[in-house]
Parts: sequence; C-alpha cells; structure tokens
Amino acid sequence: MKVQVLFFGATAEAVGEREIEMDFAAATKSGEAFAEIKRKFPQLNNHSLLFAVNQSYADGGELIKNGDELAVFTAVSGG
Amino acid sequence: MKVQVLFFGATAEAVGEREIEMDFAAATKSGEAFAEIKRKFPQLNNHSLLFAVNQSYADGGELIKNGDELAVFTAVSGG
Amino acid sequence: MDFFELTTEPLDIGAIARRVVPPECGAIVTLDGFVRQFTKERETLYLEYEGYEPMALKEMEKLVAQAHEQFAIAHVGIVHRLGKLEIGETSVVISVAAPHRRAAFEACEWLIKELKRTVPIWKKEVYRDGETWAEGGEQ
Amino acid sequence: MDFFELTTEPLDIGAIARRVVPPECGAIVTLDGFVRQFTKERETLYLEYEGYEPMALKEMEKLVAQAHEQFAIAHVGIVHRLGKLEIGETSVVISVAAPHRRAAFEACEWLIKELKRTVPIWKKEVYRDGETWAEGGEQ
Repeated sequence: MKVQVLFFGATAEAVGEREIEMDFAAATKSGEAFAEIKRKFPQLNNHSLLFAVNQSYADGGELIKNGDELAVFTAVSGG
Repeated sequence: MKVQVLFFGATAEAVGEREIEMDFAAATKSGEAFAEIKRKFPQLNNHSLLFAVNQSYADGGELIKNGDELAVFTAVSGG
Repeated sequence: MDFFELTTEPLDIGAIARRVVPPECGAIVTLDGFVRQFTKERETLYLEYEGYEPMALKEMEKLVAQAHEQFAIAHVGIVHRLGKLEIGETSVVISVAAPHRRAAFEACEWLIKELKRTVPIWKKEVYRDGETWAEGGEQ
Repeated sequence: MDFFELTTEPLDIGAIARRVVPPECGAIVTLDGFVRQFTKERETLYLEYEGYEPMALKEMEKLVAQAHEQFAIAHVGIVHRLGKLEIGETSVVISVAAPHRRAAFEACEWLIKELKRTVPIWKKEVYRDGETWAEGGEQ
C-alpha cells in the first residue's frame, strides 16, 4: 500500500527530501505510520512534530489507504 | 469683556450662526457664560450640549477672560 | 512617529498603517471606520463630517498620550476625514503598532471608543428623505 | 464575500480590508503582520515563508467558518504571503467586518492567534550569521 509522505521547512531540511513514497501494510493506522517514519528518519526526533493525513491534522487513529497523502512538519510559524 | 462663541453641526443649524461675539461681565465663570448663551438661544435646549473654553472641555468653573474662544456643541459623532 | 491628522482627502488605510511601523514591532492593528449604506434599514446617500479642527487635534493628541500611558504600544496613527464622504469611503483610520499584538488590539479598541466620545467631530447623515446631524451615543 | 488566499505577491492592506465591506457594516478591524527587523536584538535580513498550500487553505477555511460560529461578524478576509519577504513587508492580513466593532476586534484577534497555531505555514529567518526555521510557540 503506497502513500506519499511530504516534509516542509525544518522537516524537509532534516530529511533532505520534500516528498517520498513509502509502503505500509494494509490496515496501518496513522499513528503507526508516523512512528515508522520517525524510525526511518531518526533526525526528526530533534523536533516537536505534527502529522497530517490527506491535508487534515491526524489523531493517530486514521486508517491509512493506498494513495493517501501524509505530511510531517514542525509546529507552524506563519503569521 | 468680549469673547467669541462658536457653534458646530446641530448647534450651528439651531442658532443660524457659526460664530458670534458676546460680551460678559468681568469674573464671569464658564458655567454662567453658557447659561447666558442658552438663554439667548433657547432653541439650544432641544439638544444635549457640551461646552468648551479655549478648545478644552469646560467644567463650568473656568474664569472667562477677554478674547477667549467658547464653543457650544452636541455630543460628538465622529468615527 | 505618532501622528493625528484631519484631512478632506481620501484615506489610504495601508499607507497609514505603514507609517506606524517601528523596527522592533511585528503587528499593527488597524480600525477602519467607513460610511454605512444602511442604518436600521434607512438608506444613507452620503455623509458630511464637520470638525472643530483645533480642538479635535488637541483631543486626539490627548488620546494618543493616554494610550501610551495605559498600553504597551509603540506608535499610534489616527487620521479622520472631514467633508463629504460617499458610501463605503473610509472616515477614520486608527493604526496601532506594538511589540505584542494583544496591546495593539486593546489600545486600538480603546482609541476608537474614546475618539467617538471626546473628539469634536460631527456627522450629518443625508438620506433620500432628509438629513440629520448625528448626536453622540446614537451609534 | 469571505476569502482566504495564499499569494507570493505584495499585500495591499487597504485593498484587502475594502473587500470585506458589506453595506450594513460600519467598521473593519485589520491585523497586519509584518517582518520585524529585530527579534531579541538579533537582526533579521529577510524571511522566507513556506506553506503546505492545500492544507493551509483548508485550515484557513475552517478558521473562517469557526469565526462565524463564535462571533457576530459579517465577512472575513485572510491573505497570507509566501516566499521571500523583506523587512517591513506585510506577511499576513486579516480583515474582519462586523456591524458592531467589538465583535470585529474579538474575531480578528482570535483569528490571528488560531492561524499561528493551526495553519501549516513556516517561516525561515535569515540572519547575518545564519538562518533558522521558526517552530511554533517561539513568537
């Protein structure tokens, strides 16, 4: 099950990519998916992170589907 | 003792003048002066009035001096 | 960089706000008052503002001084327009710059409330069926 | 007449405020955030704003909907600029029109607070001696 994972700002810089594709088992929940992303990129643990699934903030319980768009970013600093 | 008395907006319309000269006795206080203005123009009593002496709100106790600028106007409505 | 002005020219909100920017601030709060088309279902055609100009400037100066005493703000700009204003035109702009936006919001709201209470400016509302000088407390 | 936009073009505060004017309203409150020259005595050369654009627009849309639920307001306009911004340039404008100015002040202050908490936009501060991505809660 393939998903896109997007990084922005500080997380893009830490990971060295703005967008990657990852493969998850069926019935993976968003919390598990994000834990796997952090294992894959341990440098992310230096940051306080927020997660989104399909452009909405994730609560960890969302079931990831094929083709979903995940995002990992630091606390926002617009304004 | 001559002073200028200014009217604005609704008071200018009621009195039919924007500026008049009036003569007061020496040692007249502003409260007495404004009472005299209201006697002279009883049509002003239809309005809730504010008074100023030399471009500051009057408290009634100011001693009027020759050449002072008095003003009589309704509650302000700018903004 | 405080300022308080009366003018018969149209007001440019952005330009007024920009003039109160100091280098250590990050936020400006701007109040933009303008001519309403409808007041309680009565249609206004246009407004005329009249001011007791020297006293209005003195009262605006006092308000700015009081705002600096009460709020942690950097700069204040107040410009009130006089003369004939069409529907939708800006009558007053108050811009407040502050290091922290809370103080800017509080000071701006306080300034417009006090301006409407103390600064000797009056507006004549011209309707289709007549005209009337607004007297304070009506709005 | 609500709107929420992202743009890389300079922001015209007055034009944005003007777009939220409905005929029954008499006041607009506008928050204008801009690039500070100094943050805690460190001199910023310029900023770069990056957004997760489709999510940022969705979050802005949610904020506008929530503001209408919570406050008696007529229209809201939010425009955030992205890309490179020089010192003094406006990064965000939030304009709120309301029949009563109290609601406009409250809603505008609430909107900027929530925007800084929820809308996925980040700023990179470029100093003379380095650069850093600001992470929320720092301001």
